[in-house]
Amino acid sequence: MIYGATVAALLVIMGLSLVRAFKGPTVYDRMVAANTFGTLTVITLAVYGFMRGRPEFLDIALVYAVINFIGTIAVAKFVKFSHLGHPAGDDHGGDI
Amino acid sequence: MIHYVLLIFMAVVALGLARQRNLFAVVILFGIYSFTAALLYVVMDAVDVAFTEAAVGAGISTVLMVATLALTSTEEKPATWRVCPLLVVTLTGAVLIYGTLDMPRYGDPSAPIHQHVAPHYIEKSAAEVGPPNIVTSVLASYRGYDTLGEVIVIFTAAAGVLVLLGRYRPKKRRVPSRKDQAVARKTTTRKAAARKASSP
Amino acid sequence: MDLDLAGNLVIWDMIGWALMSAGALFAAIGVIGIIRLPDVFTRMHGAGMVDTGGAGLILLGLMVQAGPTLVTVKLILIAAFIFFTSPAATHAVARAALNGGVTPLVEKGTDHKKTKAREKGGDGKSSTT
Amino acid sequence: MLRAFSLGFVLLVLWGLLSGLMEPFLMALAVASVLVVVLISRRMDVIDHEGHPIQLGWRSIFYWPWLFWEILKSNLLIARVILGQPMPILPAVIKVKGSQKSELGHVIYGNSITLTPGTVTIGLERGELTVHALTKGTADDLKSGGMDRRVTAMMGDEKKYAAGAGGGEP
Repeated sequence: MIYGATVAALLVIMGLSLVRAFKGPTVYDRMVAANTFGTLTVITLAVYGFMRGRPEFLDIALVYAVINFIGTIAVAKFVKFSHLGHPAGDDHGGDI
Repeated sequence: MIHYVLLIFMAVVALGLARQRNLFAVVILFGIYSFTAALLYVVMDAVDVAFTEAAVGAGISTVLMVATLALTSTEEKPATWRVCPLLVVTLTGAVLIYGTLDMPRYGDPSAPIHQHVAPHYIEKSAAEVGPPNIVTSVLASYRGYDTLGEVIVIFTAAAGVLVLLGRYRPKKRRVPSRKDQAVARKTTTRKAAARKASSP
Repeated sequence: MDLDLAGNLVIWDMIGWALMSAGALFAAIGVIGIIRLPDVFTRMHGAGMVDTGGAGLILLGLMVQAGPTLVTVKLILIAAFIFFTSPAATHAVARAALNGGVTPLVEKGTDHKKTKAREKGGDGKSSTT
Repeated sequence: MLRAFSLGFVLLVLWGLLSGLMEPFLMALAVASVLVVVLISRRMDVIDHEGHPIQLGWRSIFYWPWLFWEILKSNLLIARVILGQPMPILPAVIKVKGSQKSELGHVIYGNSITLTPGTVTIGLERGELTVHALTKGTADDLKSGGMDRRVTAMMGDEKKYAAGAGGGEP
């Protein structure tokens, strides 16, 4: 019961983080949102495993906790070193 | 219920992907798409597929796509309206949907795929192989070669990650890369200054 | 390795529920922060809330529910991974943003040295290597 | 050598905890893979005071609960800030000096700063951290140096590992 409620809440929160991933405006905003989405996926997996009474889902959550980091680092590293990270939309990098 | 929410997420992310012009943003959204896909696999009880999706979809494919982007440009060319690609995509989609019409219901025990070798695995795997988990014995013994291939894929992913995250000792730092950085920094500074001058 | 979901003391269930609700609340507020806050660097604070308060409390709640089993150990490992990787990922994004020419939005009138230096110098990249 | 043994032990315990099966065949596989990993790590030269910091020992155990408490407190603070109408934020970029001797100490300090919401480390160069603070309160809190002292105390005697001239940004 509580697990179901938590999973539902987490799904709503994931949907909210998608808003930032779409709105941008810079690539970095999307990266922050994607990283958050990954963390939320990990937690959702863990809670979902409890909800179904199948704790082996935790192994996947474990793999995801590692992979999420790798993806963010990869993007950040290449953005940093190849200097390709221009603001996606307008020129005002930080404004909404 | 959770299926539908995740499917809606995937559809929304896919639409956002199609509309996005900046290719770095596309890579990042692909990461989100892959996360959602793996979550959906777990919800549909395909735990091992979710594992592979986690390692390959979110990890190595992000790295590969970003590495490709480093070689090309980050901005997609302005879209031109073409009928042919739209036709191809629509047709493929229609064929795929038509293909699903013949499939048995999800989780149907009388489906053909559950009649062939599955009963044998369920009855004999404990005696023939050993582990208490049937999926484990299928993956590690009955389909050993397949799993070997998968493990090689994941090993490649790990190797790529190690190359990416390799530790730089100060003494091993390459000189040209520093120079490149200095040059690039100068240009970005100039760009920032120009941007500042142009904006009111 | 079975989950002790029922038959436990009710008080522990209550504690677990409270922790999980609090974690979900923190995660929600963090994401609201990511949406509301004005620029990349401030949004990172919201993301930090999801990674620490949200994830930490929910995993703690699950640990309380699972009791002293192997499941708890795995939960601790997940929490440890998130706690070790989250700052590194945040730092990587911040460095990438600085290198990409995004300057942190700073309120006028803050009396910090760095602010004045940037207003004089015209760019926020004096700290990059 | 001590570090290699300690790493092997940790890996073996991790294997046991993740698998939960204690059959002789599987344990033999565990020992074999742990040996291979430790040998490769030795060859790669990653088992040092940074890769496997056992010299921190029990002091780090006392540091964690304090850090968790700090994280919880600042979470509540930032939650109130985010829900404020309008948001009472005063973003600022400040520079603080870490009093730790080694690079590892600086990194631990920087990561602790990032883990507490309200402050994010955006630069680290030769012991000087560039920190983005969300509100004036968090900035002042950081400048008072409580966390710096805690981290330095946890690091203990780290002269052996003091940062060389080539240190700085990884």
